[in-house]
Amino acid sequence: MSHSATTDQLITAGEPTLQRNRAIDRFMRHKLAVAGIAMIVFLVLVCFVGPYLLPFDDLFIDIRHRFAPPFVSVHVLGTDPLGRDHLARLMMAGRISLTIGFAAMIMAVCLGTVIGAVAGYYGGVIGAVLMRFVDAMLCFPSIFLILAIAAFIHPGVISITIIIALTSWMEVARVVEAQIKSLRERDFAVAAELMGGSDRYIIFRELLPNAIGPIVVAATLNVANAILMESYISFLGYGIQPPTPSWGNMLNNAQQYLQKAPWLAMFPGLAITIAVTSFNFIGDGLRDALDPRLDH
Amino acid sequence: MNTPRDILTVRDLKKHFTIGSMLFGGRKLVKAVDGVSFSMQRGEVLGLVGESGSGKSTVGRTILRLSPPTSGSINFDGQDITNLRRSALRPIRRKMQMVFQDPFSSLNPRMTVGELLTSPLKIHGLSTEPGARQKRVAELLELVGLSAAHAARFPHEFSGGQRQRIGIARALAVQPEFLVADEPVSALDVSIQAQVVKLLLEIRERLGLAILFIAHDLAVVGYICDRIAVMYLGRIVEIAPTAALFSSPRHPYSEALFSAAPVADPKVKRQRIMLTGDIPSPLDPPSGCSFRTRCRYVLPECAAAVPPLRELTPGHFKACIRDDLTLQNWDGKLAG
Amino acid sequence: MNEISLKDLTVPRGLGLMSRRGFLSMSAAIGAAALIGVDKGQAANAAPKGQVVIGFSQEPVNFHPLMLAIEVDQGVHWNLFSPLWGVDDKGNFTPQLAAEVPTVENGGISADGLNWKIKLREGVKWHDGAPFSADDVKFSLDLLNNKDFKANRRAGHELVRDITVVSPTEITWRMEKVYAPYVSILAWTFIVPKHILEKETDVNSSNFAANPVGTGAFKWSERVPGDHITLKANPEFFGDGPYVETIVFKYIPDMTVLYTQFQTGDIDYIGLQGISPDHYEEASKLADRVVVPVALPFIENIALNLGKPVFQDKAVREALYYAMDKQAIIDAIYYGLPRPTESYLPYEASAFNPDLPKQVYDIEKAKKILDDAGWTPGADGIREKGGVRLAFVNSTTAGNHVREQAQQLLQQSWKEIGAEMTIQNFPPAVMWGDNWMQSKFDSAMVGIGFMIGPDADTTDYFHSKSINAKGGNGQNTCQYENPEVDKLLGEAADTVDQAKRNAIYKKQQEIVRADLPYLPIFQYAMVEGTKKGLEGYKPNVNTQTNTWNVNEWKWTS
Amino acid sequence: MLKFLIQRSLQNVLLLWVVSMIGFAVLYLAPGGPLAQFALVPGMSQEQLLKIAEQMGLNRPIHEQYWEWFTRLASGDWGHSYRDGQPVLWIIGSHLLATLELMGTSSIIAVIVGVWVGVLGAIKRYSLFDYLATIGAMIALSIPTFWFGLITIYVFSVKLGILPPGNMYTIGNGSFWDYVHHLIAPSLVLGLVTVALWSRYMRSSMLDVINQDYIRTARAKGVPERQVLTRHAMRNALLPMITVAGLQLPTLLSGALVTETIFTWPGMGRLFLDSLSYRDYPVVMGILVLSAVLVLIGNLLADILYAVADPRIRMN
Repeated sequence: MSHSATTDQLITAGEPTLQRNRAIDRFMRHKLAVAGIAMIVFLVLVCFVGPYLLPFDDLFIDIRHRFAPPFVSVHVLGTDPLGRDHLARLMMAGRISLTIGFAAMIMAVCLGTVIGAVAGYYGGVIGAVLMRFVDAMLCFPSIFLILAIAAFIHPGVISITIIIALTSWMEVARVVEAQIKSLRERDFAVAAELMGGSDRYIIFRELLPNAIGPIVVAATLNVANAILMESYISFLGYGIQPPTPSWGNMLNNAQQYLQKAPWLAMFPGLAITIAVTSFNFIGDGLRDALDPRLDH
Repeated sequence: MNTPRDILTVRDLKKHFTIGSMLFGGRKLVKAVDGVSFSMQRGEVLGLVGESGSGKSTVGRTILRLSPPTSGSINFDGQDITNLRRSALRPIRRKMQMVFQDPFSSLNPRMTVGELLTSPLKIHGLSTEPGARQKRVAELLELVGLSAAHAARFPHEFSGGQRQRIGIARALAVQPEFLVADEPVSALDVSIQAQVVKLLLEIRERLGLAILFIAHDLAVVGYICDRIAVMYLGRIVEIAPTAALFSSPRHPYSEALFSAAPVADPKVKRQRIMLTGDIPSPLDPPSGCSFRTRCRYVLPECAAAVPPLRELTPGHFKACIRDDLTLQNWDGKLAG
Repeated sequence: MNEISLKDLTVPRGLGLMSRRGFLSMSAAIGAAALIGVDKGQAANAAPKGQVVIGFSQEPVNFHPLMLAIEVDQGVHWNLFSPLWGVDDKGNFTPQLAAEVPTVENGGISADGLNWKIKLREGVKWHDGAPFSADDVKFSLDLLNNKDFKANRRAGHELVRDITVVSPTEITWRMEKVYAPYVSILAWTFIVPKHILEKETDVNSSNFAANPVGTGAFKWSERVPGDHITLKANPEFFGDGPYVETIVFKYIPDMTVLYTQFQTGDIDYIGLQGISPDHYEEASKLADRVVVPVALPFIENIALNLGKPVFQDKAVREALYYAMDKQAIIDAIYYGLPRPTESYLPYEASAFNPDLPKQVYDIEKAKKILDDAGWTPGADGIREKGGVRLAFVNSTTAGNHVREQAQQLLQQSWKEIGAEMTIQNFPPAVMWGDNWMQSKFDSAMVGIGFMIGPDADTTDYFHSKSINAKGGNGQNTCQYENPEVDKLLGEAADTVDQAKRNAIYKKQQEIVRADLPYLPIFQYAMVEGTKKGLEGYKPNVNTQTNTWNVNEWKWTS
Repeated sequence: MLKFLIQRSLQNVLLLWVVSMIGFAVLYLAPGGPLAQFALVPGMSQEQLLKIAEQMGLNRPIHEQYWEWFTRLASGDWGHSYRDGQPVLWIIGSHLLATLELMGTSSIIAVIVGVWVGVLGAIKRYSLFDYLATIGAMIALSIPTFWFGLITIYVFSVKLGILPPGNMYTIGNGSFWDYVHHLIAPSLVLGLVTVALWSRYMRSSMLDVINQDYIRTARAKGVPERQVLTRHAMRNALLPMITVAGLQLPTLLSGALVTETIFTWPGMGRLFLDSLSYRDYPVVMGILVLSAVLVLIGNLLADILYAVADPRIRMN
């Protein structure tokens, strides 16, 4: 039996790089998604490096310089009702909001992935019970559910993150369940089972890596959602507590000074909108990039 | 039947599925496999042929315990594995492997060839010394006609035939004694089919493993198998050594299958036997002999009872009540 | 619990309930009140006309006036129901359902203070037309003493014995023991109709509250939950007025929006928590609006939970007090409206001690006190002593921006002396339920009215028997224990002479000022506003809300 | 069709049951639990609290408590508010109309504008309009509703003074135009997110339809373009939007909560916030469960409408 004949057929080699490049191409062609990434990088840099470059501490109270308007003094974005530098607070708030966004996303994705994978892999009664649970959770308007929990706990960065994660994993679970369900019918999953692989091995090593694309898309949108949710809870007063700033509670505080100091409401709102829009754009771009049908 | 040389004995294997919703329209029973018995010797290649839907793949997968059988028994390598739990099955899995029909879906696209071949080793804790696994991977790749350099590549970088070789290499990685080859070449180009069949034969000779070769292509089966079992609607209707079956089929369904196979040798002139009607729905199989609705030789008695598998000559069994038939064989001649 | 929260939309009921207990008739000595009748001016009133919209930032929801309720509910009760007598803005008791206020002088109260005889007004009718009689009074008092009834308060009422209906217009009872504040308590105990309520099988049934019937100047018209309540003039009202045809209690949960609507003229009177101090200056310049700061008997404090090791050292409490920039809090955050104070009693109280030492803001002094007491700064700058860090949590109602600002200001100055204060605010129910009542807080920012009626008896707050967390019963949530204070409280309770009692309470204020279980900040002042042309509005420090006399309100333009 | 409906209804009943368990779990397992309300009463001692817990049956096993709560719920007894003693269903009912009014108005705006933008975007695919509409929709989906509401109030009420800053109507006026005047700002704010969703879904639905054979056939047969789009394409593209409308309900309800808070709209969302801060458990749980039930009903209605409108399902 001649081996050279078959090795000659490796003409198709290099296809993976091609395929991957095509996804990257598709993503790069999505100008808004690229702009979204640039914006997020910018925001992260500003929020995590910026405070070191400012001469003001976000918590330093200077009651004599309260309500300084923006763009006229050393306080570039003005000061708040206690005379704290608005820009410094905005950046520190960004840290909190972005951190909550990412942390809640990671937790939600992990939870959703595990539940979705278990439901999709085992199917049957377990799968049905888990997915009905997912359906039921989705019936609750998210803010109602989040507030109901948030109102009864100790508000703090960690607890808020957990609450957001606990109420936003369902989409991920649905995506993963559908993926795993179809993947586990594929022969390579059967092969893995035949090799004596444990369920955990099959789910996490064989199947999940093949579902990573849709999970990444869901994760990106989840960050956007988590940032938005944090701002909602904090705005309604059940979220991050002072003096720690978050974009949501800055807006909450700004509400009563709408006439006197409208800039206090302007900047945090803009920051939230920009961050959330960016993540939504990235998610959109990723979705397109991972969908080969859109190649033309 | 159960001699020490037997690696596999299957008795009255049944696999039924239910479909439909629990609440509405009631559940329906599909008898995909309905009483199959056979045994295989070490090193033997047994062909399992039949139209699609006849249950041959289900037989293969049930034997491998990919799903639990409804009833019957499976004895593998002297051990009853019919009702073993998954954990108990794990050590046995090392001895039984499978080659899949579709070389595209049977390899995890996210793993390199090297990872594909080492993961069974890792699972079973084989070749644990450093470097041993790479060596083993190289060995396996060489064995199936690829080079060690291919280990770093991903499955989609290969052609269908090459992928099937990788699939075979993976099956062989744990040094099994029994292989189920589920239509391993039917998805491949004809030119490549021959290469893969040749490879399987070569491996069988070198490693001496038993192969259950599932196919609908009689030519390939005839080429590779020692014995052949013909399945129809979940049952074996005829089982015989290859030569005997090809020269003198005894079941009307075997005759019809032969007549429908494409002819490679232009000298052979076969009368084409058209089977009337579709294969009956397994949801509602005919009473008695399930082939009777499409059989040219049908008698009223055929509807009475399921005909048992009877031994006509040593090693040649069939399930048909009519012994008075003279049927056309592979070469288009009427067999005595 | 006398929590009051300025920009707080959400004082839970049960809090507010007690919250203004206590400051009736600050200036009026019991029994010595001038007795002025408010008999209907015999000149016939013009037909009531016009509408007054009263804006509240809390929603009145309880309309059974004897059940658990908060100030905002009472704001409605005053207009639907009548007590036996009320109390006006000068602290005078004014007969309502009673023909006159009983005193020892007029024979209504026996010389030993134990036997009471009340003469009732004749010809009063309930809103449904049924006549009012002494049976209704007896029914109301009995109901308050019914153990199954969720009464808003029992103090005082539980001492009443042998209620006898002498005639439809006369009722008598005996007091178990002398209890001077009872006249004041009766001044905001509304009488409910027996003929309707006696039919209820469940005394706590809410049927009545859904459609209340009273004897007040206004009749129930409709309630749109979450939005407003409408009352219509009662032409048969026995007293003065009413002069307006409709009053609407409009609920607007956000004080900023409430203020905006006061600006736009949608609201004629803005009361209860009033106008946020942030908006005072602006509001006072509004055309066609009358905006006034109104003194309230609440004291804003930092309450220190003495059950926590860090606060057991008096030096810590003193140092924290020295490091408190009261003036900055009052000027910057409260726009100079409230008055700084050293006492837990309001300036208006007769027992108020004006000679308490004045706190000064002195960071160095504070540091020195801590140094001397052995609190040494640790690696992170926070002081420690004997393994205890000078670190604690401060809590108040979440979402109260003004307080949150004050908290942050305190946080900063206390950090300067090496004390670490962490802010952890809670939704009202959690804050005042679990945290406060069971003494689970470290320190709290809280506004408290300490008095009971015009009486400076503060047993409930300072007696060692009043610690819930230690199995007691009361509101000594700071877990303050001082045998001398216990003794003084007991002494004062046994003293009849008001001057002597006041002397005892002045002494108590000195001790409490020295012990500092509470760090007093200021006495509250609230900004309220009316549309120009609305006359008759009179802030009344002796009632729970300033909608106590809407029957006298009228439009002049 | 009937079979389909029965099947969906039964599934919904099952879901409802799971929903009730989640609702129960969220609130009964919250720290403090339903007892917290009583801890507020001054002078309440620990023993008294324990006694109340016993009276309320809070010391029984959780599943027993759940079952009692659930059977009462199923029989329509949703308990009484801790705050004003009125039946929970009555309280919610009296706030529900305001919420539905707001949601209804904003939905109508969303459907009209969203469908128009979506169809135009699909027809003029990759045009400047399409591009701007896409970006606009993405931004609209990202703006926090409360912030948008605040800006609306600042611009239209504070600065321009042309719209009221809140409330459903002016007390004592209450004319139709007064209602409309008050409705403008909140329904626009609430509509923003739904407009964006509708335009996005409508665009992709329209694109799917346009690319289908029968549309090409119609064009090839010389049917005027306008007629092709309105008669054939739009009608078919609107069909899947029925489901979209059902799926948007939770978003809409969440948005309503925030909008009601900003504009002091006396609806269910604001009632929810009020009840939360008072720890009025029966009302909070009632709203939580009811909102999920509304979503379920919405989805079921969407299913039924879809089945009625889609001949393929109707035939079965």
